[in-house]
Amino acid sequence: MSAPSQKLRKSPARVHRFARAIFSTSHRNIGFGYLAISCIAVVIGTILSWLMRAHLSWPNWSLPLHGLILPEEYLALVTMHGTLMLFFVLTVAPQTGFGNLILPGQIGARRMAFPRLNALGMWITAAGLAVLLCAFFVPGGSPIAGWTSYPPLSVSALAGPGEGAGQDLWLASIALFGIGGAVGAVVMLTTIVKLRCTGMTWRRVPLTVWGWFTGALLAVPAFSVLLAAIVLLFCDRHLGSAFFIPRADVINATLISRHGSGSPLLWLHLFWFFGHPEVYIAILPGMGLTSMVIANFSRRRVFAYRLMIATTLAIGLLGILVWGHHMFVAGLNPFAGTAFAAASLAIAVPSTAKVLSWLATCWRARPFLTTPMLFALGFVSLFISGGLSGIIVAQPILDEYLHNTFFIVGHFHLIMAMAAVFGLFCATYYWFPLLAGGRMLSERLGKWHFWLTLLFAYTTFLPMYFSGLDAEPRHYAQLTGLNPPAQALLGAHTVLQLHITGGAFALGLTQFLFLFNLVRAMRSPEVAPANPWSATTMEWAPYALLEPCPDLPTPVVYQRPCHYSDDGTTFIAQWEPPQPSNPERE
Amino acid sequence: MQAIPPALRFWHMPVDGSWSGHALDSHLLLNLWIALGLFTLANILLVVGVVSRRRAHRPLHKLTLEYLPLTAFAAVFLFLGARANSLWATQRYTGAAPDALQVEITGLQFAWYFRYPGADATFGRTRNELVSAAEGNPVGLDPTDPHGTDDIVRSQLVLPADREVDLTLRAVDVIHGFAIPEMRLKQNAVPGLTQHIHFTPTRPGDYAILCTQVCGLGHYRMQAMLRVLPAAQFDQWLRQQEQAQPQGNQR
Amino acid sequence: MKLLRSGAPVFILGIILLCLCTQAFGQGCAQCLDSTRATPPAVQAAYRHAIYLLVGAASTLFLVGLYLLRREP
Amino acid sequence: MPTILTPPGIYQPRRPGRPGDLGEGDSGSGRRPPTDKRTGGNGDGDNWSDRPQGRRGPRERLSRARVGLFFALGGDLMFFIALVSVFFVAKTSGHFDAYSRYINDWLPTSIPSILWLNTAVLLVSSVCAEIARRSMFRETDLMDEWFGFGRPTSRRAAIWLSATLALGALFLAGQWVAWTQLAAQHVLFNSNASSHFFYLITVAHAAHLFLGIAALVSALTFLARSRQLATRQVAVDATVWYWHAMGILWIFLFALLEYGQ
Repeated sequence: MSAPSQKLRKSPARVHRFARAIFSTSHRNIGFGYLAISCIAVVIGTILSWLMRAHLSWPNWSLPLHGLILPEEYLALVTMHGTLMLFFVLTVAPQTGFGNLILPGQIGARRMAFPRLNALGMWITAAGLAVLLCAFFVPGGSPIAGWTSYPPLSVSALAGPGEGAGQDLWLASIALFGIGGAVGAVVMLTTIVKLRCTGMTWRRVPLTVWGWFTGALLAVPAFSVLLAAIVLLFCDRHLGSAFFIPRADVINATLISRHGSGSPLLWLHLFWFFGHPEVYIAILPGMGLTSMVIANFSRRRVFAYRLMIATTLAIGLLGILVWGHHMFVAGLNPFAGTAFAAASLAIAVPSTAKVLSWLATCWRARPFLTTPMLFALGFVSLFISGGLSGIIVAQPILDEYLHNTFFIVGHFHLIMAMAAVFGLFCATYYWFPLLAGGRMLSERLGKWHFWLTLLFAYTTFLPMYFSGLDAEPRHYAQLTGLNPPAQALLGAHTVLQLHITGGAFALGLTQFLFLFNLVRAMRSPEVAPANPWSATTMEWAPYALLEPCPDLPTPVVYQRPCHYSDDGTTFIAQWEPPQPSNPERE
Repeated sequence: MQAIPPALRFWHMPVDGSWSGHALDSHLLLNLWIALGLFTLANILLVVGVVSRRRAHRPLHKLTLEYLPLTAFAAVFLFLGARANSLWATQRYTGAAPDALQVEITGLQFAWYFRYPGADATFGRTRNELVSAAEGNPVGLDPTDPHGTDDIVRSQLVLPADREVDLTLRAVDVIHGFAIPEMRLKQNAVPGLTQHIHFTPTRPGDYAILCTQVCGLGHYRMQAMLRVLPAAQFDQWLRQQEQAQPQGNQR
Repeated sequence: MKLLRSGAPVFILGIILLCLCTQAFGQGCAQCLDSTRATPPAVQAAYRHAIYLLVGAASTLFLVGLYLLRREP
Repeated sequence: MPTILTPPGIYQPRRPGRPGDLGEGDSGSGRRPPTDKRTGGNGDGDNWSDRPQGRRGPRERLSRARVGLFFALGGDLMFFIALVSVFFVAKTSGHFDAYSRYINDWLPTSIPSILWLNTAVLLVSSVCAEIARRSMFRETDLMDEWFGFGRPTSRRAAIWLSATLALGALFLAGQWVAWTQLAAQHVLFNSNASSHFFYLITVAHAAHLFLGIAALVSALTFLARSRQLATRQVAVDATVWYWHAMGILWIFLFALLEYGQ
């Protein structure tokens, strides 16, 4: 992914180009660096998920060069898949990756604030990924405690293989990730607050920027609390404290007696205080981009624009208050469960407002069904199908039945993983001309890519709802060798699981189409016209993303975004001064 | 398998064998139907709005298209939330009835153990320091406590039908998830905490007890069996167990 | 603030729910009321204060960041 | 907003990527963006008050650094708030013993009295830092510098910053003494539930002060080497605000340890 960056550099000196790209503090290179991190993570994470699916469907299948996949290895696969995907793909790519690449152009800034700090954040994140990948190779293998690492399982090496060095590396990696993420968020907040160009009042700020802003506002406190929790867990592991383990805990026939009597629930609180804002950090940029792209190709202003800003902020603010809905059956006080359920259901209201606005924006607009538009619409569809199940699991009594079943897996894979990934694809197809020096991705390949991805996304994750309604738990290495009643209950799931496995493989293989499309576009010489989507936002201004030099005009914003004529034929970009014919309606 | 109501079968849900399960099922089914309806409606609107050939020129009306539907949806969510919370309150806000059958459940890697108070209807003292499955004392009974001598520790949960049960959940090592899907029951057993949950099985039969919180490499095979017997058979079973109990639990 | 007014219902709802959280009686080993009683009120209060502390600080940071953005031209 | 004067006589364009360039100019391209250096420092013959400031210039750099510092400190605050909330819970929580009595085995750690002294030292260092910060913005000295009479601002600020640095180092030494005193009483990290928190909080804060001392050193180097007044002003200002924040934070943490246990 960082190939385009070097192709693009207009630097006079071609020598040491690579070294300069590595150590440069340009937001473009940093953004491409973040994208490279998440590309590595997504490839490995997908392969891990394939192994999981294969083992779940054919427990006796032996991996070449490795042999049978043992139950603990299955849990290690689950843990690493979740950690890679959630931390290093869904958080890094939309927020800091595309944030660095597009955000400055969109607010008419020429760069991010604090370029060195920005680069530092990227390299810390990269180090976090490297440390995490090392966990595969240490004795005992990678951790098995899941991406949430609940203690006491994650506290003692006695609790299972991978809970020794592997868990330590996991902690170190996530600590690095948290520091890097917080640094990136601080840079992004400062950029949005201070570097907006003249005339970029906050009602002219595109919704994408609102998404990034809210995500960064969530990232700063969330990652800090995560860091504190990791420090405490490290003390429990190595310094003999007892923040998260109770008095007289017997793990593996060994008594662990410490001073003080902690509680695992403390970790749950601290972790989910980070963990829930985390999922909004992953999805908010996608929401903003979807709004802008749908409006752009419907040639209409985003329906209820100010309400969309308000809902973005409301989702962010409420996102801080709802972490308890991950703990309904974890030993939470039932009254607290009620309160957290109320707050969680409240988030459904701004989310519904967003869906209504998306539907209304493209309603009978005869939109141009380009690939980015298709992916934006796919985002809406997946967001709906995932969000409706979110309303169900937000009710404690129903969560009691559905908690930790495949229903939850389907829920967050649809609303977070798939929706966010569709947002990423939308961003790639939409902004590719800006990223790759005016080249365009092939529309025909893109449409094939979209329809196949949508089909297989639903093929893979929709059946998980039914499998979960039939009470199949997560984290089960295999559905064979259970005791008779469990076998009677879960044995019938093998067919459904086979179906899901097939979908997962097809979903992964479809992405080669996307890869081919990228390579083909990078090799093609033809260059698209400036502003090929006739967009109205600042990043498409003819001088927006060029390397700054003194003879370029300083960007000035005169318009709200999405300024189209009623029939959608003409438009006024944000950087065009208002004509007397159509005075600006603020 | 017993006869499953068609609605449950449509949604692939297992049979419900508990007294409180019916209310939960009906609420869950209501939710699912609403979700399915909205999902279909929204996707139809999406497709129709996108493929319709004529472009609507009249300005969209914000009140009718945004605020009214939003209020309606908020009302729906409020209704569902209130309904769910009333169920939640009946199950969780109050403890079990005083005459409920007392059973203590202990989870450890990777098995469940079920303890009945025995003839004196009192649980003996337990101490984690004494836990040792190898020495046949998996729940850590304290031999010095006379109450403990007649406690019955089994690896299978046997319950009478139509009588409320007060389960006391403990975990010895790590967090385990105690779940009986067919009883619509789930609660994590957290080391260091003692938690209560109560329910009333109604339908005799054998049911699966699963662990639903990842607890180590044996997580997937950490199951036990719940056998619900008619009241008379259960009393008989309990009597047998008490007679089979060697006097003095120190083995 | 126009923006606040347009998003008023959402924000008001959020505030109401914030107040609703005062229901969050402690934490402890509370599953049913009987075991809530087994938890000393001090522990419940401690958990409650911890929750308030985290929520309050984070929301304040969020709102101040928003104010900073609003303050700039 | 404090006075900032950037006399064109002193301002010289810098090579990109030069240390002390707080993000102004280097966009990784090796060329400087079109920055408007007219900051109302007169001399460049424009009446700046009736033209928009835009997003450029030293004044913006200062407030940008402050905004960034604010968000960073906000995250830091959340880190400590998480620790403190765990402290509150751990203080009260206990366990049921064999006779189902509730045992709360929290023994307050006796705080070494030297911490009072350290607190005083930290407060004095904060005062010194504030004097240094103000001296960077005193108008008469800025005028002197603008007229080319040496660099009085930097000289005075350097003295006070060095004093801050010394006192900060003294504080850290005092903390070290406190730890050794506790260790002499066999109060180590894992000897009690409360000692966990004493060491955790003091060490975490000490780590932040190490960062602050590094910042002070870099600010001093800026004072010595940076030719641009605004760079020096921004460096000193940000460092001092960070130092103040750590001082206030310490007062809260110390009060918590002294009276909160």
